[in-house]
Amino acid sequence: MPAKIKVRVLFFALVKELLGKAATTMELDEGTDTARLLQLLTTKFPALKSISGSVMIAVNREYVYSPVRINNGDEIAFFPPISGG
Amino acid sequence: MPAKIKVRVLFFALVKELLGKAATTMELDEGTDTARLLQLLTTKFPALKSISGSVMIAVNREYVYSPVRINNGDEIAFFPPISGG
Amino acid sequence: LSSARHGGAGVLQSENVLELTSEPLDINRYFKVVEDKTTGAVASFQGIARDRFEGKKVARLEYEAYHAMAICQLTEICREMRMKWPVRKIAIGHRTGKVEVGEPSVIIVVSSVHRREALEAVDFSINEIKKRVAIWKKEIYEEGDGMWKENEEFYHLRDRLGAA
Amino acid sequence: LSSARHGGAGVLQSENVLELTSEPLDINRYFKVVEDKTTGAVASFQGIARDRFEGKKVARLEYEAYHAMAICQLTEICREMRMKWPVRKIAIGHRTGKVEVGEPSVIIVVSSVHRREALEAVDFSINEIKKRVAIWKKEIYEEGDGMWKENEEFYHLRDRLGAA
Repeated sequence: MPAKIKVRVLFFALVKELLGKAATTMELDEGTDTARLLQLLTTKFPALKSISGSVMIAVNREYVYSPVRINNGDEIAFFPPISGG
Repeated sequence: MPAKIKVRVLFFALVKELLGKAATTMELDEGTDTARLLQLLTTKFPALKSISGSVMIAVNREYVYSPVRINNGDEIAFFPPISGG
Repeated sequence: LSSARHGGAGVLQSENVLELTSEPLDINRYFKVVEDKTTGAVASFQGIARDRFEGKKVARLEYEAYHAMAICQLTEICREMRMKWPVRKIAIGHRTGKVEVGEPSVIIVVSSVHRREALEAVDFSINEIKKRVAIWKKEIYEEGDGMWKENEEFYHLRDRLGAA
Repeated sequence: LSSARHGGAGVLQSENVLELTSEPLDINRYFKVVEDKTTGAVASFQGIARDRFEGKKVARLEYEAYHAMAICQLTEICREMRMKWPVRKIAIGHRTGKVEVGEPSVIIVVSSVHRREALEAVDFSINEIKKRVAIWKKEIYEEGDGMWKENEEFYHLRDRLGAA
């Protein structure tokens, strides 16, 4: 069995609304990447499916534009396209 | 003898300082143009000679960039390069 | 009122004032902040909550921010501004929570010795904010429904960098 | 306080506020003037009296205007702004007489529905003012002497059009 890592997961705006929560802590298999985490979340929260094509991901407050490996203690955020200003 | 016209002549900034006055009324021969008026003023106020190369002229509140004929009642202004803002 | 002053190496990051706040923004406070004896120019931009969107009457806006990420991004935008232009001081404020129609949602004030830098830096920074800072806006309509908006500028950036 | 509101055909010249005044300029009054329910953007520029010029300490500035010509020119600049961009309201104020270091000598505030217009219109108008509006600035130095300044932007224009 792979070792486990623990991450803080944050949701904003429409993603937060669809999931009904702003944050959660998750235990993941070591080696999990951001694409896999989005899959896991979509399974757990089917409402996410409706916008999964446009969901943005940030790891430790930096956008990631392709899947990256998640490390223990990372802060992973999921959110829709931004609209500040 | 040519007919006479009467014009209002205004001076601003360094031109006003050199001439020691802000405005004057002048009687000119009909047909006088702005270049001739500048000559007349330079004769009357020799101090003007020091900056005559950079003096700007406006007729009725519009810049003129080459000599134009002056009409009775015109407002002619002489001033240095601008520096607003 | 949450306020952050950021120190950084090389550039005068201490001369940036960056705020994400649920309180009304006060541009006069930012004008004070950018005052400086060597300043010859102060440029500003305010984004104001508009009263309608495609014919629908907007009752108010609601902004949400990923605070920690947004402040990092604003700090980075200031750093880039200072690499591009010799600006003196920068103040940027963005509202969170409810914003009434007519109120500013974002204010940028920049001072510099000559005018070009301040004008170009303000223009640059509002574009960069729209492109990448982790803030979201929901329009609440008078009929009671609402819609999360998406900045076009963000898509331009994302298309260049590739989707997640 | 000398104030002028200009009506014009075709463009909303009634929505311009143009002032040449020996009183301190108040940017908040201009922000009020450009308020509008449809406004999504307010951009501003302030030119500030600086404390030194090429190492000489400046005690204050003295501005002189050819009022009637300057107001005509500002009105024309507003007309051109409205031809180029769909801006909502424009407020431009310029000081005359003594201006202390740190005080604004010129303020421009423009509102528009979207941000691009207001930002570009402000940039355009300060450049046009420097190029052509009949206003003169004298720097008075702490040593007591003074110097009438000349805008570079004016020379660029004059070189294009030919000297008088």
